[in-house]
Amino acid sequence: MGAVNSPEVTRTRPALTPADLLELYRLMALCRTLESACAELNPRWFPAEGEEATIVGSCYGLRPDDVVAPHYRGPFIIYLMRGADLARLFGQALGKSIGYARGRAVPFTGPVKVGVTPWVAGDLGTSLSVALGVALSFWYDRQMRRSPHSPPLDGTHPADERAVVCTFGDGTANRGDFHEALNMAALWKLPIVYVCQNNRYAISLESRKYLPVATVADRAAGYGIPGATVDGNDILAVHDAVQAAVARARRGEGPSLIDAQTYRLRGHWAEDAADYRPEAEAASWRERDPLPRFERRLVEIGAAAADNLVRLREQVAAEVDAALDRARQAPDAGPADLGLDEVLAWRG
Amino acid sequence: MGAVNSPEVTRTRPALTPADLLELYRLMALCRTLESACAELNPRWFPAEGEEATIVGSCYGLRPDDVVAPHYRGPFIIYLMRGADLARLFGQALGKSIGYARGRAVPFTGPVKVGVTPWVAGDLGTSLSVALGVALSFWYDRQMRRSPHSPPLDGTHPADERAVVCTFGDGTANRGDFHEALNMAALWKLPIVYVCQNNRYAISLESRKYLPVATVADRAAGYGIPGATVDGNDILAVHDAVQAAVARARRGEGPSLIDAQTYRLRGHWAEDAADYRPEAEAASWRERDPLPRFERRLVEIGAAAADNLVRLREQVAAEVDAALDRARQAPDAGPADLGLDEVLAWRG
Amino acid sequence: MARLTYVEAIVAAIAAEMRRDPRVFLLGQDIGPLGGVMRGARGLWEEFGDARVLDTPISESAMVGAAVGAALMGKRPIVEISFGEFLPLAMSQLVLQAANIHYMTAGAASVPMVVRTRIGDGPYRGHPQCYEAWLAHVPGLKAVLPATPYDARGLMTAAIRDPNPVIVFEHMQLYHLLRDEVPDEDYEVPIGQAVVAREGRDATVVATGWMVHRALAAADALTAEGMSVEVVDLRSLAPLDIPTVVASVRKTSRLVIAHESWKVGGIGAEVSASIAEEAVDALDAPIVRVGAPHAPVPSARSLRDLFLPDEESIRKAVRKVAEF
Amino acid sequence: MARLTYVEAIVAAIAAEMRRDPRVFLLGQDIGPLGGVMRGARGLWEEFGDARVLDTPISESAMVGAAVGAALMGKRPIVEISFGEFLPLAMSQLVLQAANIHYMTAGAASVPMVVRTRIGDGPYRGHPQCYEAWLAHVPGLKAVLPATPYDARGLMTAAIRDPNPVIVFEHMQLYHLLRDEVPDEDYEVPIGQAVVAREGRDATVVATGWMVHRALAAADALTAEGMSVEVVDLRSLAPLDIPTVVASVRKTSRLVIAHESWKVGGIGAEVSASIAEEAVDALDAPIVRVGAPHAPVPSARSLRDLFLPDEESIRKAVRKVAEF
Ligand SMILES: Cc1ncc(C[n+]2csc(CCOP(=O)(O)OP(=O)(O)O)c2C)c(N)n1
Ligand SMILES: Cc1ncc(C[n+]2csc(CCOP(=O)(O)OP(=O)(O)O)c2C)c(N)n1
Ligand SMILES: [Mg+2]
Ligand SMILES: [Mg+2]
Repeated sequence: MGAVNSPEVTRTRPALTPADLLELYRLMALCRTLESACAELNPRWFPAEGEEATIVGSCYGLRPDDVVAPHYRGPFIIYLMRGADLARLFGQALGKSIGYARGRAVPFTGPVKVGVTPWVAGDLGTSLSVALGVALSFWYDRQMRRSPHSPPLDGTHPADERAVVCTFGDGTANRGDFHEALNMAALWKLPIVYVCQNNRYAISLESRKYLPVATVADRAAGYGIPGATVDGNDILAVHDAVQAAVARARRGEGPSLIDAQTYRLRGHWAEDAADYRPEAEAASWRERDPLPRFERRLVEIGAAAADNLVRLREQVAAEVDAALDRARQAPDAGPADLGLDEVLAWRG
Repeated sequence: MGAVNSPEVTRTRPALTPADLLELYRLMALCRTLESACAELNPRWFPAEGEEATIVGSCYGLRPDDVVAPHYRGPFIIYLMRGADLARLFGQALGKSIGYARGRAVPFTGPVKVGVTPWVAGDLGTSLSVALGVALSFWYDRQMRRSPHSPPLDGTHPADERAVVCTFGDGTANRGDFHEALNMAALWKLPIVYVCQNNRYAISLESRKYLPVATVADRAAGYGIPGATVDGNDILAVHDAVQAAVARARRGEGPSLIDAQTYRLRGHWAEDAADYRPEAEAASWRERDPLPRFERRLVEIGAAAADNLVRLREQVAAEVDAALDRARQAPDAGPADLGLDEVLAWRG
Repeated sequence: MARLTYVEAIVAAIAAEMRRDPRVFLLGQDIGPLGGVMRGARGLWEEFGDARVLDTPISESAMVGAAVGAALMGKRPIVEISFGEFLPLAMSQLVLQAANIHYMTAGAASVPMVVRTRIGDGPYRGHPQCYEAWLAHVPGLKAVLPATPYDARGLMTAAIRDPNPVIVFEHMQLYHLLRDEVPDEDYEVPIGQAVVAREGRDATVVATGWMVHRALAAADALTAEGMSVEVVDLRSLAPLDIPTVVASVRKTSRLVIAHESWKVGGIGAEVSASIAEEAVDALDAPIVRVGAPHAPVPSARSLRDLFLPDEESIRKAVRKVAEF
Repeated sequence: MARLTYVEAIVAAIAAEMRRDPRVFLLGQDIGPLGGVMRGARGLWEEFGDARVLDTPISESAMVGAAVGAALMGKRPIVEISFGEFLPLAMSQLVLQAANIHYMTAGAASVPMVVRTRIGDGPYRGHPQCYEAWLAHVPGLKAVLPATPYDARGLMTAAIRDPNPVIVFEHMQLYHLLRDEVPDEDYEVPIGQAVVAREGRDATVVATGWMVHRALAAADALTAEGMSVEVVDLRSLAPLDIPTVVASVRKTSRLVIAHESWKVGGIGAEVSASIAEEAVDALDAPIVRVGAPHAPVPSARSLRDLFLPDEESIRKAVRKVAEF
């Protein structure tokens, strides 16, 4: 099946097939549904509704051996895209024994075995440096293979092309680690794409209170790397921009910085009414809701019929319900999960 | 006495008189002489030879109520320009009782009472945030005067126009505090000028190993503030750029970032032979030595006769010798200086 | 007198000092129109406006550094680090800058600033790890951890008026939990003075923050077992009020120390070591410390409850020293 | 066997592990062509090249964060923070990231990394403040502080092979001071094991780093006064080897603890408190701690010498416990 023939879609690389487009839609719908489920399960959940295009678009199309260092808001869909089990994620949000962290870590952590970095504490910004280290590790593998004692680098060896996508918030872009990490990534031309999931708020603060520039991408020039600003509610635009940057990273040409401009449709946490912001602003962004928008687009370009999409949404709802059931029935994390003797790793 | 009539000099604002030019020369000569004296006194001194134009040019022409947060390399001339006593500074470098810190702080600290921030530990980068706080304090005074309970702001009240000059190294520009501080300064339009004393090295590392851009000023755009790159060995260019930025700060228009490109003529510390860098590079920079260069300029434009300058240098040498004598004769810091009960301030 | 919660008492202290002293201002995240994390700055922005209640970016190091700079210029900044878990991000500014300046300038400069931060378990369970024992190790800093609304107001007032950097640890579990009579007029609780929260004869429990309440509950319960337990609330972590602890131990001859943070290397170690040095002769039993086990603080409520020291842990420890 | 200095022994350990294990690489400032601060990486760049010996910008937080990320991917990074005084800049990466990951991922991930850093007084007097006691408070980290070239090599080797984040504190005073017989072949000194550096009957001095040498000198001097002093070198700060201290105290009944960093809240507090809890019955005297007074560490040599604990401070403390 070839790429869908629309100017916007053909810009994407690698080309997206109609199946990809449907899958993107399904993932966005799943993200929406699971985020509101989590917000109901846990009143302190940090819901990502409205940011699905940025989140899904950034991480779609990666290789299984790539690594994602996700922002704390909305990482569950990323864990799922990388191979996690939904019931175990809900279990995590609920502090159940089946959660990947067995109740130990913050609710929004996931399984590290599927190529994501773990969320263990909430110190925003440090993840940008940890992600840097993952990219450094990929770079290192490449250098090692280049060394006289290793087989010559043929450019096709998969280890030569692993890449990292690190997403982070617009508020987080002001932590010192942003600067230190981007600088080192630039210096060493590390294979990493930094994507700002720019939802215009940090808790109650509007971004003009902490960002003196219109786009975080303006900071790329300070490191001599490409910067791009994209409509973060247009999943194809996001996917296109990130994939171009990933391709660049795979080619060994270094990091990129992308500002994906989106909006947090709900409050900072589930129970936050977000009454600190003008209703008109929220309303205008609800009109740009990435889900119905992509839906319209899919129908327009003939990639899907409307009832197709209804069916997909129903599937997603059923999947979420089933997983929720499993998670709810699972026992709370208990004495066996506490693991006071599992703080230090043992030498294997 | 009017400004000297040279296109380069008339560009400076406020205009420099011939007396200013001679004073600039004297200060550069004094900086050179005292730096090599310190390097002889203390083998771990970090000598600033070669960087005099940047250091003196950045801090000349400030008001007594402005504050300078100096880089750790070469701050003594700044302390002197702000009103310090040279013998006490040498005493500081030698760990003598007459040192401003009475032997407690690092050798390169100075008197805080003359409008400089203190060097107490060597954690590079934190000084950029401390300087930010000084500028915030100036901004705050201005806001308070604007409040309904205070006399109306008339734009002439001196407190409205105080400014901060913060100098720092090119290596230091990669610490997280650089990012956090510049961002906040930009957001709040604080009256501060950040000057990178860019000597192309951080200890043994050449700047291309830690700076992926040609000039630190490229980072200004990421905060929406003006950035400028100047020839850091041309004292008039430095002075001009910094004064323009200071004027802007006084007008309440916010911070600026200036990269003054210069060169560390000696090693990182006095005993460092700096054999990690190509001799040709050092030689080419010795040709651009800011002192003889300014000397030639002064003679060229008729601001001084050559023997005038010789006399000035002799005066400087005598001043340094006298201060050295006093410092050497002073007792080492002793039990009375230890001050174990002076760690906490007492409520006055 | 008004009946205030712990957080209301803290906010009242800040508001009163801001009215009294125009040099006092606040830096922090979401302290403006939102009214602060967990209502920790409620009403301050409305009363004092943008210039004195500054919402900051997420830049903990520069926030604390900025407070140092402003304090150097004679201001009295209060910088809020939303949670104690983020203090490590600003540690260099705190321990190499704020703490050193007065001594290192031979007294020429001082740094009158307050760092307020939330610690401990709390209703939302977020950001439970804290490193308050670190601060007690560093000369040049003061640190307090009130356990009651009364002390919260009095210690915050004292902290703002202090010419040194003072860290005020605010316990999240106590934030909205209890109400206390708090005087309307200003008062200070002196920094560096512990208080005997409950008198007793048979054993002393020295506690901090939330554990003071658990110690008091344990003491009440132990009366049923015929034990008379004295509870000392440390209130200040730096400087520590060792004389008050010594006096209590000289009376009871038995010492338990209870805090919520990790036992190993916690503030209890310093208290215990001070007694082992100054009053070992008064002891009739080992000194028993109660604190968190040596593991990261788990997130799930069910694990958190298993993990944290509770009333029963304190009762057990008291029984152990009593029966020795 | 070769006679190596302390720093040569450390570099030898790193070089041997880099030869053995291609996953090991170094991040740090000036570790490349310069050969490291105080020759701390001499010869490594020449042997292993740019890819394995990476000169970094002045970015301590990201350096440590990068090591965490690389370790997550199975590498064995050694990140060098030039001086322990700068650890506070990377503290969040250390205590909230590196330390927590293994536990918080329920064992799915681990972080085998080494942070090496220079501490203590030294020939150049620079950057004397260190916060090693902080690290012992934090679960999930290990920390060592060798006192001899032999231990330096063995502990560094053990640190590199350890699957956890290990902080290796390297004492600047010892760097070039003494030479020791150090085996040519690999060996490990197990992390978490103290050693009796000198046997004695009348009192135990537990010491770390440079103070081990001062304690040994003090012990020698005290023989003239008829005292037989045992010296225990802690070697590891986390985990602490309390059983070895208990055994020694059960033999001598008298305990002095000496370290260079501040006495208040230092590692000595934890050692003392552990003994006050586990072996108070064995004590015939108070536990006396010797450490720096509670003030920032002064810079001038003349003040530094007045400030730091010395052989005489240790002798005095031993006399005090002996005469009690
Ligand atoms: C270092 C740090 N400071 C403060 C916080 C408290 N905090 C939690 S979420 C948040 C806002 C983050 O904003 P942004 O990065 O834009 O992410 P968003 O919530 O908008 O997705 C803040 C300040 C934190 N978790 N970490
Ligand atoms: C945070 C921190 N990291 C490392 C050091 C060690 N150090 C001292 S001077 C120096 C180089 C600084 O380079 P730069 O900022 O360019 O200043 P220069 O020495 O060139 O004047 C370094 C890395 C330090 N003092 N502080
Ligand atoms: Mg945001
Ligand atoms: Mg430099």
